[in-house]
Amino acid sequence: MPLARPLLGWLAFAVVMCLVPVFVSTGTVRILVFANFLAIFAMSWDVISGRTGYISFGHPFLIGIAGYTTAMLTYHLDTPLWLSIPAGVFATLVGGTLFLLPALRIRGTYFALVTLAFMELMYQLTQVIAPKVTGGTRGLSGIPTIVSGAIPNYYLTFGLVFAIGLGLWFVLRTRIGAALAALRMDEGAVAASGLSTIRLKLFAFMTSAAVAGIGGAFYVHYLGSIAPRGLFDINFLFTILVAALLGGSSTVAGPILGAYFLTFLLEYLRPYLPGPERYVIYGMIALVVYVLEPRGLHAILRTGARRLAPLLARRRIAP
Amino acid sequence: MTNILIQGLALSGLYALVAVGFTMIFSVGRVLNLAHGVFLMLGGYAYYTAVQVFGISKGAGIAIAVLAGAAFGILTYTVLVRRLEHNPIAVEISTLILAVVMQALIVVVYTSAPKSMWPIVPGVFRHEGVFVSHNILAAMVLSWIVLGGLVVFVRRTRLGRALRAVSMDRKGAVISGIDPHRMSLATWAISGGLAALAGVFFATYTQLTPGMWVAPLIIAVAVVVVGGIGSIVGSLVVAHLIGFMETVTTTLVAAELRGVFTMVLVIVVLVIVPKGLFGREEL
Amino acid sequence: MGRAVNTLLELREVTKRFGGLVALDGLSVHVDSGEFLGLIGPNGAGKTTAFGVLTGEQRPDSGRGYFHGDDVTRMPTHRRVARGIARTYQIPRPFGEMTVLDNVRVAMMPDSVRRLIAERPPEGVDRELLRSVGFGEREAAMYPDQLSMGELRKLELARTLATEPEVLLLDEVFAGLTRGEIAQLSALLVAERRSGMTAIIVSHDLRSLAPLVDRVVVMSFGAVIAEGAFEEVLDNPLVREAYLGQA
Amino acid sequence: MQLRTDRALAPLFAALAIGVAASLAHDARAVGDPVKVGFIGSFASDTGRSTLRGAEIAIEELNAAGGVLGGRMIELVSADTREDVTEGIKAYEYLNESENVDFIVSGSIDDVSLGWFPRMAEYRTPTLDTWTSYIGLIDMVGEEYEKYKMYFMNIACDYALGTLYVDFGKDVLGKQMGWKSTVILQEDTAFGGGVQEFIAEIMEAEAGIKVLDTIVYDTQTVDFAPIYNKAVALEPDFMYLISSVNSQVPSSQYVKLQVPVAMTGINVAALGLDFWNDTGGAGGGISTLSPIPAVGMELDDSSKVFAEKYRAKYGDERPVFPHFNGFNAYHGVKNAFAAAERAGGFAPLDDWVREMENTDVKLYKDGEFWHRYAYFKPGEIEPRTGREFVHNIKFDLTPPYDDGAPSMVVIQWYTDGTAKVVYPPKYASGEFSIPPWLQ
Repeated sequence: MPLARPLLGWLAFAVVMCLVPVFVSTGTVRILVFANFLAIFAMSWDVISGRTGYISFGHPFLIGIAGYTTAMLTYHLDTPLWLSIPAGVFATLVGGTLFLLPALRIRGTYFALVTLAFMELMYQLTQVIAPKVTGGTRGLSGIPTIVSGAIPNYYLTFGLVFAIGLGLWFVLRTRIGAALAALRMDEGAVAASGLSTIRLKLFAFMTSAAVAGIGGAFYVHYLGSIAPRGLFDINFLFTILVAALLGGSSTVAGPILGAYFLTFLLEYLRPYLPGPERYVIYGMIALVVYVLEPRGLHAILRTGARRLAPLLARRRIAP
Repeated sequence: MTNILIQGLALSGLYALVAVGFTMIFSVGRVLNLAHGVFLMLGGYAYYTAVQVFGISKGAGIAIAVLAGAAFGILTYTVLVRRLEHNPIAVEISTLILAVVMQALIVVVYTSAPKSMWPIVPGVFRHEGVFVSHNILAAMVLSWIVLGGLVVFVRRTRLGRALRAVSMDRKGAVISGIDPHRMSLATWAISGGLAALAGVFFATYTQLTPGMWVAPLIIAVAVVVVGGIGSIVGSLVVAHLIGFMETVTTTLVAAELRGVFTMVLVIVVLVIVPKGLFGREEL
Repeated sequence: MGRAVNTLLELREVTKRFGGLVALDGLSVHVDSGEFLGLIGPNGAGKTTAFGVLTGEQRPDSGRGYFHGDDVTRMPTHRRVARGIARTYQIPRPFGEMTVLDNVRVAMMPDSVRRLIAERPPEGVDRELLRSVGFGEREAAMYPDQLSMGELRKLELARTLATEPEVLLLDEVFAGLTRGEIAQLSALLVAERRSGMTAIIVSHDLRSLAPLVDRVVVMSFGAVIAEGAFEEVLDNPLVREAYLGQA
Repeated sequence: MQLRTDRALAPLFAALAIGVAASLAHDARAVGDPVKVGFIGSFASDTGRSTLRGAEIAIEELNAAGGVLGGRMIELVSADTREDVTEGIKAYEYLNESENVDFIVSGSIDDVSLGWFPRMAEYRTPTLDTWTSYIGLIDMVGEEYEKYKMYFMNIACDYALGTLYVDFGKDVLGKQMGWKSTVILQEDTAFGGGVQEFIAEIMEAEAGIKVLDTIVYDTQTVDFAPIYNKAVALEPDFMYLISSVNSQVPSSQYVKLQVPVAMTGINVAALGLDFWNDTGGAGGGISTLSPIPAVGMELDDSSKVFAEKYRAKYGDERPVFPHFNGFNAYHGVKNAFAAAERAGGFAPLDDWVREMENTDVKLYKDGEFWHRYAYFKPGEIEPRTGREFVHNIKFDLTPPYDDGAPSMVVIQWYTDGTAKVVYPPKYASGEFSIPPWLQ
């Protein structure tokens, strides 16, 4: 199996991204930090939805569980971060098993709607149950941060993206990735091949939840605040989903690509369209790209690269 | 008790009206239109613009809203949905993106300031300390008429029977000479018009804001999912189940738990009876 | 040909309803080790449902299923497959976005997430298996939508063989095939039979089925109406009535 | 094993990396000569626009007068929050990291301010908030002064609003109207919860009004008929609404249902002149507490000038008249620059904070004290509440309000579409009234 070429790609990616802060302003670095978080969430979404075909409309639910757990632990109990972040991730794993429950019986649209209901329910619950602890509608502010400043945060979050991305890539390029893809194509035929579909789903959901949990916990400690309206929100869900799909689902590079593309699209529109028009253009571009190529930028680039490759090769041969 | 009965009936009627177009599209095309809430919102804004900005009569305002909704339904189908029809998930995602785009567009045109509208039917019904606005009673009566009309339409008319045939067996319908695309187009137009009509009532009852598409979408999803996706009668029954549940929760239990119970109902039904309480998938 | 001593796979008094429709009505059927059994009957007789119950894809309303004498009525599909029950589908169900080779590889996977990640896939076995059903390198790299019906049926067979089964449940193996393809597939099945495989074959193509099976069971309305050697069963008036009534 | 999707990772990543690098390349910028002011808030809400326009007009005036800090021009940079917490944080980062602003004026709503609050402490950018009234922010400044001292709140915090509101209950609802019982309708938000706790506690003890029940409702509630029904069944003399989110719904349904019990309270939708049009002319009889300078309040000369410029500049664009925070942004930006002039700039921070704390601008109307822009200093105790309000605008909770303006006024909408202040008496120009169908 040719391993060298993709690994070279990862290496080039790491080198370029590590050098980025040297060349760009801190403002851009700050934008990249958000792009990194979005990349983590999109990768997490893709593990459930892109790979197995169980479309999750409730990913903010998973992210929020980790975020709220670690936020409340540190805010109220002064729990150290090395304890509260794993606690948050663990809580998300429990939440992930909640996703498995409907996934035993339903898929596709129905599954998407249950997870959407999970998110809506969580939004209601953070406000109704013990608003003193969750901070109610306003949320909590003044949550401790891990490092401060744009560049340290950039390296921290890029480290997470790289570690998670490479980890996922290594795991999903093994036969488990093919098994999950098979699950997406025909669940019955997977069972008839002698594989436990429940076990595969559990693996995918737990992996996705763990990534969402890590992302969510670090996200909250980066923001320094947490509020239900920004989190359990259709617009947040929309960004995650579109990042994964626009980049190219069922790949590892796609969601990262999509997250960077979307974040920069929005930020680069800011100087020209500071107001609400920005979101119209942003949404329209996302819509057009998605409708024209549902397999995403990943596919567009790959086809482009494939068409370009022979041309480049010919040029090299020519004197 | 009378107040729960009257108010529950009224709210349920509104919910049924909100959900019916959503049901039709799923039933005929097997896709979920996550921009359904936007159809309502457009209806509301179109009516507002016609009646409260340009001072056109209410009847004309309603007609404009319904036409705008139907036109937008047709546009959504031909430009967006038709390309992706073979992939229901892609339709859901693209209509979700469309909803977010439309929300941004409304913000640009109307700003995000909430507006409230005059009731279409002014006045209040009072009976032994119970009060209900004529407007919501009108919405209730209208939803019964619309739903009844729809049942008659799909059972009795040629177009309706063709729609029903497509909803039951798409391939079979194609073989018997029905063009499923034209049927889908008709469904999106009808659904858009009905949603806009529901939007006028919904907005006159609550308020107009660019974020108002989420609440009716959640209602439609809850009604349709619990009722069994695609069943008109099921939707009607469940709209009443949810409407009454909300009224009872608000009146007797605790008003802040209103939304929580609805979401719990959705989750429980989907996990235990995935096909819904009236699990047919035809009109 | 005498009956073998030990029963491998068996359904006892199985009833299965879909709403008001009774698909299986107290069905009892068995196959012995090393035996090739033909399962025939008019459309809607319940043959495919019987397969579904045997593999655990459908749960019976009453009655039990046995494999090697063990009660497997509540055992999930993947565990039955692991123990040696494999099936093909009337309409082939390949993984559409995977090559022929990858399709077979999925069927060869161990049922363990840890092993799927940690172990390297066995080299060569997959291609060998494809060769045994007559696929070369060219076909291995093709996608299912590029295959003919005959090749799809061979792929299905290869996938079942990849699970190292003790008993094959083959649903309408000859449907949609050309004469040549039928001959090829029959040859493969004969080879399997010689190597001691057990199988239940559902087919409408009685002429192709006849030389392959030791015994036939005729189903109608979810129950057995006749069983025995091919020729004697076809002479049975009940069978004639079932088929003619259907026609 | 190779799937269709997992190929050619190398060129992909290379393309990705090159793309990012290329798109970032043109980012280098020089810090210009002008003083940069950042605005953070929603571009599409009346709230955000009021603050933005207040700041715009103040800056125009300062520039027209020859600039600031030795003749430098002021440049305004705006960042949209869309009233979304995450967007708010991004906007705050953008203003600081990409635009290097010297000072920020905010029209953010509560949770958005809470969202960027940690960023403010990190960048140490002087920040003036004009809409958020959450006491939690003021308490954070008091508790961790060193960390948050660059924050000033140019509106009386909700604790102060509530305190004065009890007086309104006592004087008007109790004495004048003769009301003895109420039912509180509270939205299910942190704001609602905080105010409710406060109101319920004091209403009975200080105003002699019995709270029969508190109905907490979900902010997404579609139908208020059951809630009003339940409240009316308890036969209170009036209902007390606490609503900051989706306020149009309860208030318009109150009017449409002609609920047979009077209602007053907090209704954020009714704070601006556009309320009348927004309700289609059905807002008569609604009254609400408002921070000052409120709609319907008679203005001092300097504020009048601002209001006229505002009208001239923005015409019929929403909001047609600035909300209270528009005034506070206008005066606030000018005061912040005055402090900067005294301190020699916005940096060093300590100097500016000191001068900002020394700000004391008193506005007079017809020779009488009208409004004051000054801020509570650390350690300064507000006499009536007996607590600190570090860096909150100075308010006065006891008549005759000479030590600062009152923390709030009550405005009343009439059926002819006008709004007037009805409390406290010193600022009143109209009478508290009940809806026409109850008269």
